[in-house]
Amino acid sequence: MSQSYERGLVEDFGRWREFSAGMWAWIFHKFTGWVLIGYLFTHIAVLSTAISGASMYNQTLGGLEALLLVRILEVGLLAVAVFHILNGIRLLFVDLGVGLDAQDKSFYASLVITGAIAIASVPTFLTGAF
Amino acid sequence: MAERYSSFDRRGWRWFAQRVTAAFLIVVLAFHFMLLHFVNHAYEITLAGTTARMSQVGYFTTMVLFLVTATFHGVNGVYNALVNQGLDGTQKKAVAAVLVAASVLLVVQGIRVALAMNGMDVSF
Amino acid sequence: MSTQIPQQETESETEPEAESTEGTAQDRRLERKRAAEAERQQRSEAAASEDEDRITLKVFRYDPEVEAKQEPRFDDFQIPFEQGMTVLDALMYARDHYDSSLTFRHSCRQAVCGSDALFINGSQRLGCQTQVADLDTPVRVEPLPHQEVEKDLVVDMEHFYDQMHAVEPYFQGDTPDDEEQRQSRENREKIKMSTRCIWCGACQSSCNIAAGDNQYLGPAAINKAYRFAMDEREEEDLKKHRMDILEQEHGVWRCQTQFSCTDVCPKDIPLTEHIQEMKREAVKDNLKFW
Amino acid sequence: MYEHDVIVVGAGGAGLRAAIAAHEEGADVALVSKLHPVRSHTGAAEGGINAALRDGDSWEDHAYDTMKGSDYLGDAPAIETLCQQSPSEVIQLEHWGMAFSREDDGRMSQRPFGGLSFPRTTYAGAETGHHLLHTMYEQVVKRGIQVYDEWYVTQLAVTDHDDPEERVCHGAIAYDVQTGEVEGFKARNGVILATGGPGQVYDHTTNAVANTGDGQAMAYRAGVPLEDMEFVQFHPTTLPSTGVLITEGVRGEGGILYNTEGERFMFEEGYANNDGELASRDVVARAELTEVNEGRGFDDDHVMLDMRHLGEERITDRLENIIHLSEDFEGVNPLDDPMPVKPGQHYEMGGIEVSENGETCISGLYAAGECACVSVHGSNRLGGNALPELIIFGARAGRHAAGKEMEPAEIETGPSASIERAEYDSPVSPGALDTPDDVAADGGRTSDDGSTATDSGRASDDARSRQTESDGGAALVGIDETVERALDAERARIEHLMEKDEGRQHAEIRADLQKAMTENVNVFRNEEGLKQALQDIRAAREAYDDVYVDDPSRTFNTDLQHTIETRNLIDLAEAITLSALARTEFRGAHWREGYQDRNDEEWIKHSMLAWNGGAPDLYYKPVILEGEEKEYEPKVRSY
Ligand SMILES: Cc1cc2nc3c(=O)[nH]c(=O)nc-3n(C[C@H](O)[C@H](O)[C@H](O)COP(=O)(O)OP(=O)(O)OC[C@H]3O[C@@H](n4cnc5c(N)ncnc54)[C@H](O)[C@@H]3O)c2cc1C
Ligand code: HEM
Ligand code: SF4
Ligand code: F3S
Ligand code: FES
Repeated sequence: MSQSYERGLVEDFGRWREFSAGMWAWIFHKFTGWVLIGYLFTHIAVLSTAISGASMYNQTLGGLEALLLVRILEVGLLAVAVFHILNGIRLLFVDLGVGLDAQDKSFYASLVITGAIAIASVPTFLTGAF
Repeated sequence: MAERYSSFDRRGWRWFAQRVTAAFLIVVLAFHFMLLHFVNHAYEITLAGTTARMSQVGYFTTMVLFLVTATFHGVNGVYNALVNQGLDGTQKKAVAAVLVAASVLLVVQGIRVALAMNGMDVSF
Repeated sequence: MSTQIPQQETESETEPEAESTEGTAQDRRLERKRAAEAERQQRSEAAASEDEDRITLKVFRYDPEVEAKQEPRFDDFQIPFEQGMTVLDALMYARDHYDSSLTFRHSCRQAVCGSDALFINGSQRLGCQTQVADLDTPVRVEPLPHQEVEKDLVVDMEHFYDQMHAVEPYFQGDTPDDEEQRQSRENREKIKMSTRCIWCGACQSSCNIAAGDNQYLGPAAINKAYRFAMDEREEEDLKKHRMDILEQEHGVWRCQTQFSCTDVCPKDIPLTEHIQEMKREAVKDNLKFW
Repeated sequence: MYEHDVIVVGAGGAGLRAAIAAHEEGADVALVSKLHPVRSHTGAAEGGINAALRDGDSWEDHAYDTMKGSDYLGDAPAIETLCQQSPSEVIQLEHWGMAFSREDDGRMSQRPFGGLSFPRTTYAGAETGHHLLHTMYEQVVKRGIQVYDEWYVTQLAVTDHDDPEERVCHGAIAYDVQTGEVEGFKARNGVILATGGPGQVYDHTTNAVANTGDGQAMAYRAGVPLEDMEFVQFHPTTLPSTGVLITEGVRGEGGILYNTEGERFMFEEGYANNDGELASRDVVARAELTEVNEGRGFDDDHVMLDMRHLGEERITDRLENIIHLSEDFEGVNPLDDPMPVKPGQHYEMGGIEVSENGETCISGLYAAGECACVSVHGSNRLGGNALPELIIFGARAGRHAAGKEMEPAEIETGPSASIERAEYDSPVSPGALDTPDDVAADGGRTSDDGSTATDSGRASDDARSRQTESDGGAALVGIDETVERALDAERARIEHLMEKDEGRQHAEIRADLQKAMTENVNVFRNEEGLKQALQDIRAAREAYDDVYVDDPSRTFNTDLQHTIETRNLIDLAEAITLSALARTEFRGAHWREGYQDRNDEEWIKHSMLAWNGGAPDLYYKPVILEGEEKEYEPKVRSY
């Protein structure tokens, strides 16, 4: 496998249509993980305004929260976090060797629950945004 | 095959730590989200409120632990992902160094912020 | 053969005269063979119109040595469908009736030799174990991804063999002289699935981690190690030794539980489960020090 | 040129065991195989390995069963060696970690099998061969034995004395499938052929596509006689589209066979009023074919095997594997529908004549496994007796080749053991096509039929003895020179096949040959059919004279490889048919119209076919019924 031979369409991600549950779970988990760590860095950066005093902090947070985009991103972040948590739980079970036969079902369940939670949270997140 | 030099050379600990931190994070992350978006709405947050929460020792330590574990968990996850893609040799060492540096910065800055939120003057 | 790049066909029709005067014997042979190829294509198409019950096979073609095949491409073959026909049967039909240079490994035709793991309609399967009737048509057949293609559907298996050999895949326990060792039924049951591996390489090819990280032992090799580590006939210290191999950086830890390996294994070996079990064994081992 | 003490050609059960044994004797061994070892067809064996391991059983009983099963055509020294050594060899496998099925007390399980007086078939699930093959390959890896995988051996390097018994084998010539290179392999001590069976002579077989009998054909043309080739075992229940084996266990559990009329023909048509579907393999195979021939077959091709009435639970419990096989290879779910089945070629009892030490009549040339005929199986092999043959005679050949002191063999080899020339009345002259005088110079035809290096011992015929004359008939040729010469001949032959631009393609020829064999040299044989087959084989041989390789590539040229194999198939098809034509009796697997009895007066003798420089010579040699302690008296074979 020293080098994968350049076969155009044969390359990995050109094949996404044929990926199975476990593969999608892996990709989503990776993606959400990266988003979360990215967010963690940003988050701390934003919160750092606290060091420069209360008005700065309140202004920054308030200002950000006033933006519709930020609100929407927050819903996204919640979805990402929820999926990462749910799939993380799924993975922990896999690590324990529990329920491996249902690994695809538990992935679909994670997706559905994530979707449901994200939608349910929209009102909360958007209050006061308009 | 690589010889085993000492028990510290065992590669499993990071894998294991990733799971342990994950288990911890499930709880804390969920708690964090609930508290700051559903109980207290994010748009209502002010430093005063934050300081009030942060002055509780339990909450404060939880948040610092949250920071440390999340950093480890996230950065270790990223590092793993890169090794999985075949990162090796000096490149791997360089990436590891950068990631460790970034984590240290993040944790240090995070703690400064936390202290500031606790009303301490950290602007040195 | 209808997807052949048109250029090649024109080439074969116009150039033979010019080249054959000065070209080497091999070149001349190639020319004529190209012409013959066009003829066969006609034959294949003529045959296609005769019968309704036909399926189209799209086969990856590549040969570093033959000019017309240096640029990878897909060829179409029209195969008369028969009840019970497998993808391997269809390939053999194409080879024996249309193009004898179509190259693929095969032998047992019954899913025990592991020669013909191929990438069929986007997933790794044994050609001989896959019923054409179960597939969407046209059936697309490609060599295993993530391995060097040698020619057509043949890939280099060396790396896979190296990984298998790396886990010391052989029994090395001390044995009593002329008496059989005892093994409990439970223990034999425990290793049973892991002993079914036919070294087809499908799992390794499906795993994205193995694709990215060459040194990763891969699911088949870890499964092989599992087979011995879990066999009670080998002593404890040997198990330790086996764990040492698995615990390296590029051993079990690389597995990200993608499950693709388990999905494609033609012998239904629960690979992910075995890998996870080895991870837990390794952690258990290490925790003892604390 | 590569050089080793012992070169083992073929890495199935027999080859691997031989390599390990030779290595243990301290020899520098190489395995040369056209398939990677784990791809060998030994992996397909399902049933098990016979070994008298338990109290109440004895090697003598095993030997008695085997002799009876062979219909008194097995040689006692071979059978007794097999039965005596099988227990220790099986334990050896266990020590190497083979995953045998286990009893409650942790010992290896054994089960009953057809023709055995004791349940002594030691097994590992329904995948005994798979485990055996992999276990031995693992031991080869452990020992670091050099494996040249995907190297196709095309020819033996044998000196060219007139008398085959004076020839010496110094190595072999092989073709690297990956690169197209042709190379010499020099063997300081010996070459062991372990190339498996010739199932591909038939179009419907349980054997792998790679089972083309190369070793038999190479040895045959090098001057080693082929023994008892007419005895081909047909298995009654194989899937029509692929030949995949459906184990006897289905009928054992109560599966029934029926025809288009819905009749349970084994009873209703009176083939076996007592045992019905459980009559012996040959009886059931003949019954099925009679049904088809008389118009009561499905698609004029097969009958149905139905096990639905056994119930899903019982089927999944005991015959799970069959559900997979039938679904994967025939597209039929046996829980919902009956399975189509027909007889298929399964095993070749005959092969390269060898002694119990694996030696052929050519010194330095050994054979073991299905390609060899020590004669353990005689005219009919008992299930579970092939796997022990692989390991026991594989190991013996390996040790002998590595130079271990062993007792001299009791079984005589070579044409000097002949007791009688055979009479047969072939409609065409068999053997090599006559080589026209004018093509010798350019190396064309001569190398085309691969004769230069090894066929030169041929007698009489002018054209044929040409090469021999140039060396003074029986010159003392150096080792290197012998290999070099064979190498040159092979290079020329391959070059010729590659250079040739038009002619016939091997696939057609092979298909015609297989059809001819299935039609006329199948379960039922009659004089007319056999003669027709000889004509068809001749036609194939003539067509082959014009064969060419279409694929111009040097890389992985399977077209070339299969073309070379096809020639071997032609020689072997002819050997089977000639021996079958001559044997006018019904013994074991060999059924002849008009000769419906076993004729012990005349026919307790081995059919031997010698290539004889291209003019095959059929003769007979005695069967040894005299065992260590007792003489095996021919009895009626009834179960
Ligand atoms: C479906 C099936 C079920 C069976 N079940 C049983 C059973 O239950 N019990 C039993 O005792 N027997 C059984 N048999 C019979 C037994 O399995 C075979 O006779 C035996 O495996 C043959 O082994 P071998 O080592 O001689 O040859 P193989 O395993 O066929 O190996 C041949 C080797 O030679 C190599 N080779 C061939 N030609 C060349 C060449 N030209 N150059 C280089 N290498 C070459 C091949 O690559 C291969 O490695 C069964 C057979 C079949 C087909
Ligand atoms: C602040 C919170 C979190 C951050 C920043 C974070 C970040 C990450 C990152 C970056 C990865 C690597 C993904 C990859 O590229 O493969 C990862 C992996 C993972 N995360 Fe999280 N995560 C967080 C919370 C959680 C939680 C709450 C769980 C709960 C179960 C969890 C479980 C996992 C698991 C199991 C992995 C897999 C790692 C592996 O297979 O090696 N994570 N995480
Ligand atoms: S584990 Fe399964 S997929 Fe992988 S090589 Fe073995 S049989 Fe093939
Ligand atoms: S696909 Fe790869 S990541 Fe693990 S579960 Fe299988 S080895
Ligand atoms: S041909 Fe042997 S596994 Fe498919």
